[in-house]
Amino acid sequence: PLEHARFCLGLADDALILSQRLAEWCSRAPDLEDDVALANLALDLLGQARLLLGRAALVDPAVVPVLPAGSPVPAEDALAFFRDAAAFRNVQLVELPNGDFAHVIVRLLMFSVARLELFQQLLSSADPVLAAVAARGVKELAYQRDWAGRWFVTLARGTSESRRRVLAALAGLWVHQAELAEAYGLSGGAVLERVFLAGGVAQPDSVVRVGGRGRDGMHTEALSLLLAEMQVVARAHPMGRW
Amino acid sequence: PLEHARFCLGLADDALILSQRLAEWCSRAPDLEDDVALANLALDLLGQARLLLGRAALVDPAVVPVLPAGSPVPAEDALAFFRDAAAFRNVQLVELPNGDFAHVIVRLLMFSVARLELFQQLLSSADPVLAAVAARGVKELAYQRDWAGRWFVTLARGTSESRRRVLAALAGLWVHQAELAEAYGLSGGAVLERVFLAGGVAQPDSVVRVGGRGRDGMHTEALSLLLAEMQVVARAHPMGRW
Amino acid sequence: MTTADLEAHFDAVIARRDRIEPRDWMPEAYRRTLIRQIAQHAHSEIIGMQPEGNWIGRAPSLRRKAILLAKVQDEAGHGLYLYSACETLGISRGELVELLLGGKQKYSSIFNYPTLSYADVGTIGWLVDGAAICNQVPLCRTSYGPYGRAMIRICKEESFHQRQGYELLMTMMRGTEEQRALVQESVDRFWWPSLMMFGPPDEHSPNSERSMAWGIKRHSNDELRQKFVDLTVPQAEVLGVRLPDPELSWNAEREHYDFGRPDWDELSAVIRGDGPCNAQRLAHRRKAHDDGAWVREAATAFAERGRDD
Amino acid sequence: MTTADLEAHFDAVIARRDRIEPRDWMPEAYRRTLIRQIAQHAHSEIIGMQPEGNWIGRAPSLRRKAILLAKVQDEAGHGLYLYSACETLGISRGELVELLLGGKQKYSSIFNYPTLSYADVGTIGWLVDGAAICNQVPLCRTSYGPYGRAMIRICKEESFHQRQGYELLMTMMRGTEEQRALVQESVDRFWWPSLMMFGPPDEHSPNSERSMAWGIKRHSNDELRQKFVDLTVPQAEVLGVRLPDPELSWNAEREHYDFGRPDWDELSAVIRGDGPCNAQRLAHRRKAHDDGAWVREAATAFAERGRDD
Repeated sequence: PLEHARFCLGLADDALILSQRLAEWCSRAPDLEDDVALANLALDLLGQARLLLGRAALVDPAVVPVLPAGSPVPAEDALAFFRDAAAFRNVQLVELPNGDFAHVIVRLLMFSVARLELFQQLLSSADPVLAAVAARGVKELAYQRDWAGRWFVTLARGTSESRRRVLAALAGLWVHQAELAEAYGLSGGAVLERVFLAGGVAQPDSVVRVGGRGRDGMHTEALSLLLAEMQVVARAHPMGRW
Repeated sequence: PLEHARFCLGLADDALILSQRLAEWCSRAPDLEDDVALANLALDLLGQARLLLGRAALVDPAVVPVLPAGSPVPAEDALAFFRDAAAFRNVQLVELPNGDFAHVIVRLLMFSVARLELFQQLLSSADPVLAAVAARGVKELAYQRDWAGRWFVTLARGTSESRRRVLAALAGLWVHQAELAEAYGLSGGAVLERVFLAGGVAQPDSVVRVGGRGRDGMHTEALSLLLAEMQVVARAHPMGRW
Repeated sequence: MTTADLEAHFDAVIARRDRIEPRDWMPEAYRRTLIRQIAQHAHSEIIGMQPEGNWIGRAPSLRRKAILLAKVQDEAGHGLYLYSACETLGISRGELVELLLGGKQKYSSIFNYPTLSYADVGTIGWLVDGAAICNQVPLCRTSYGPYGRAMIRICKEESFHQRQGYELLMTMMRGTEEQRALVQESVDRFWWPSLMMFGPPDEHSPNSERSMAWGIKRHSNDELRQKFVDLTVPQAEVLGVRLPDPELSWNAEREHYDFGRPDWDELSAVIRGDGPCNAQRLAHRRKAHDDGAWVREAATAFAERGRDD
Repeated sequence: MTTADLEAHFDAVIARRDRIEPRDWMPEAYRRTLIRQIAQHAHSEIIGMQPEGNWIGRAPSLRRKAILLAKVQDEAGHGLYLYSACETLGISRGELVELLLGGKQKYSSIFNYPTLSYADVGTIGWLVDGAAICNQVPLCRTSYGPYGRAMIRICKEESFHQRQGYELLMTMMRGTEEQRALVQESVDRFWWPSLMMFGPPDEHSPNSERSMAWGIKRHSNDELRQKFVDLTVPQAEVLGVRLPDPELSWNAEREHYDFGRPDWDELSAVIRGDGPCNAQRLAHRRKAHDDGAWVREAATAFAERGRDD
């Protein structure tokens, strides 16, 4: 159960933290349609996070931070708002600060491809809850992948400026691909290869980077700052009802 | 004493919050010399804030937030780290998010001119502690004003780009001049007029703005976000020793 | 048909409270008034994303985060319908956005007030969406078809948002002492600005009469304001908050609540641009627009290339 | 004088451990080695502002905020002296900055590790500044005058920083259980990277020998590393933290501590650019530089105009 709770927690934290980053885009997208789409993706991931946090808490209640006696805070919120950075298990990719629109597209593409592949396997998970989460998730992630993939190609083939930016985003984010692929057991990059081909972009060389893994609680400097904002109201009211 | 504690608290919070904004510049200034200078100004204001917070706490201990029994957190830190935004008494000018270098220069110029004038009066305050704070502060503020004033003229007369930026910063910040002048009892703008003249810049029209005053606890959306970062570690360890 | 015939037909449609449709002839002043009103409404949805969006990152529970995010997303959606409705009058979204960014068209002044605590999310739902609904329900029967139909959909969603806001405040009132204080403080800030959402008093609302004659508006500002107060006071009692108006009291004769006079100078100042957040809201919108320019250009270039291939 | 005479004079100055001054003749390779070393040192001070600067905004007491801000300011000051010292060798600060931003010159690899809690501020003071001091104290007697004199001032301030860092950790260890855990976790992360600050083992340090012959360096990497370990282990005991090296033990025969082998592959990776924060640190520096370009241009234009007037 400990192992399984950790597994759920890693998947939950990835969704939660990326959802937080996507929500930062709110009212800042290039066009209204993109604003709607990004909020949609953030909502999908938030939904996945809530189900998976709940599952982790049920499988192994010891993962849930202890709150003052009588606190009405539910397990999913105790996990989201009362853990410190080192207790988060998300991959580093999802916590990196937002960059430009090319950055969010490349990150979403990498993430959704890896997560979709794993969720497809989880459809036949022995844990029925996880299988149900996966059943819903595969649709969401396929949409996410398609949306990001279309934008990737559009930017890669749009103007010289958009191509420059998408290549820069890819160069910056690709160093996190190895950690992502390991966390998700990504078997191959066939989907990515196809998107890169459609965009006329060469797949970057893989890099072995020093810096630990988010699944072990090792994070970048960005996560604690993200949490400072995300958790501030909840922590100010440990006995609060919302 | 209540009145006097509030007076000290307002002056303390102005220094504390502007110091926090100045410290955000650290490692981001246009040149190393400016990095050193900005850190210096931040340190001066932080020093003023500490003395004034201490004074407010002594004059009226009721202003200090109550911490758990046995907490070793000193009064100055209880005031800095355990008050919510609405309990801060700083003018709105100091809490606004950082902009470009022209923004920091214009803000510092407006602030130091007003504060220096008040501190000169406080030299003869009936409160000997306040008089001592003022005695030290006038030197610091004169330096701050001169530094900001020189940069203001340099930017106003530098390139068309720097002039454009300094005018934009002035236009954006000047709406906060009325609140500042009221809080500091600024009698006239002689110093500012001279700096504007030297820069070949027309003093903007004064604006009466809706939006309450920081001295009454009314703030902009920026303050609570600033505090989320500033207070996060202290609040996570209410029994901590540092 | 002569212009006089067209006008007679238009007037007849208005008189029998039927809808004018995009392809129908309409007086130029009607078209201009509608553009101004629908655009202002659309802009309000878009600018209105900011004050609430400010708290998505800090929502204190995941359930509330999802609710708030979905709500702000709905506002973007409302902006989309309304810009579409406005485009049927022969103006493009791009032009409308330029008018907003250039300060040539307004948005609802309420969004020039800051959000200072999470309680504001609830208060905006309860009071601001509440006032918006009072304004908008009659617009579902407005004389211009596309606008009326957009309003039907929007009002349905707004009612949902209003209930969610009220429910947040209810939950907070059942929470800790600090939470109750947050709710009261928030209501104290938003009450008067909400009353001002109905616009200046009727005697100072020069465009109202014509809009009513054209069936664009169905009720006067003061009628709607009264209706809002009458609806809201009992809700405040159930909630357990005090509305910050000492003159507020039931008038058994009128069968309405009497209430104090909003600070109309404040409203004028905010409309003029001197509200607490006018500059911030427009700067935020302009930055998003400017930051996105290269993306829109890329999308256009890509689409054109696709057509060539 | 012939080149041979000049060289003989230079060698004699070095041999009697005297200083070479900017106007003295020096071999080109000596000059190049010095530029590389001083520049790397200056860059390290500047990049080193980032990991600690990351926590100024979140310092948990005002006293600690002042200490940390003053320390990071000192680092900027050290950068200034060192760039000045380097400029005496005939290269400008602007050129050096370009070499840093272009990845042509390095900075200390330790700053490519992230700071993840406030305890890291203490640990950097204790271990990182401690290691730097071991490296730098001998440099006060380095053969190049301006560098040696800069190092004297820097070492004094670094010792002060080191004591402040240790004192922070001491205070945290006397605090709560959570605080002690933060200290331990931080030491676990920084111990091995600190050992690597002395560079690769002597057998893989190709430039060391020549630098020692020239009196630029006075001790080998491994000697300095051993000295650091010998100094630090007793301090760790006083502090009450465990150093994360099972092989660490006193060797009575050698009268030194034995210790494990750092992961030299990790050091190579970090030097190559694949450390946790290399890209972030350089991008931060580059952004500050680019964002400041218009200011530097304005200052230049203003100064030139002043000269014309």
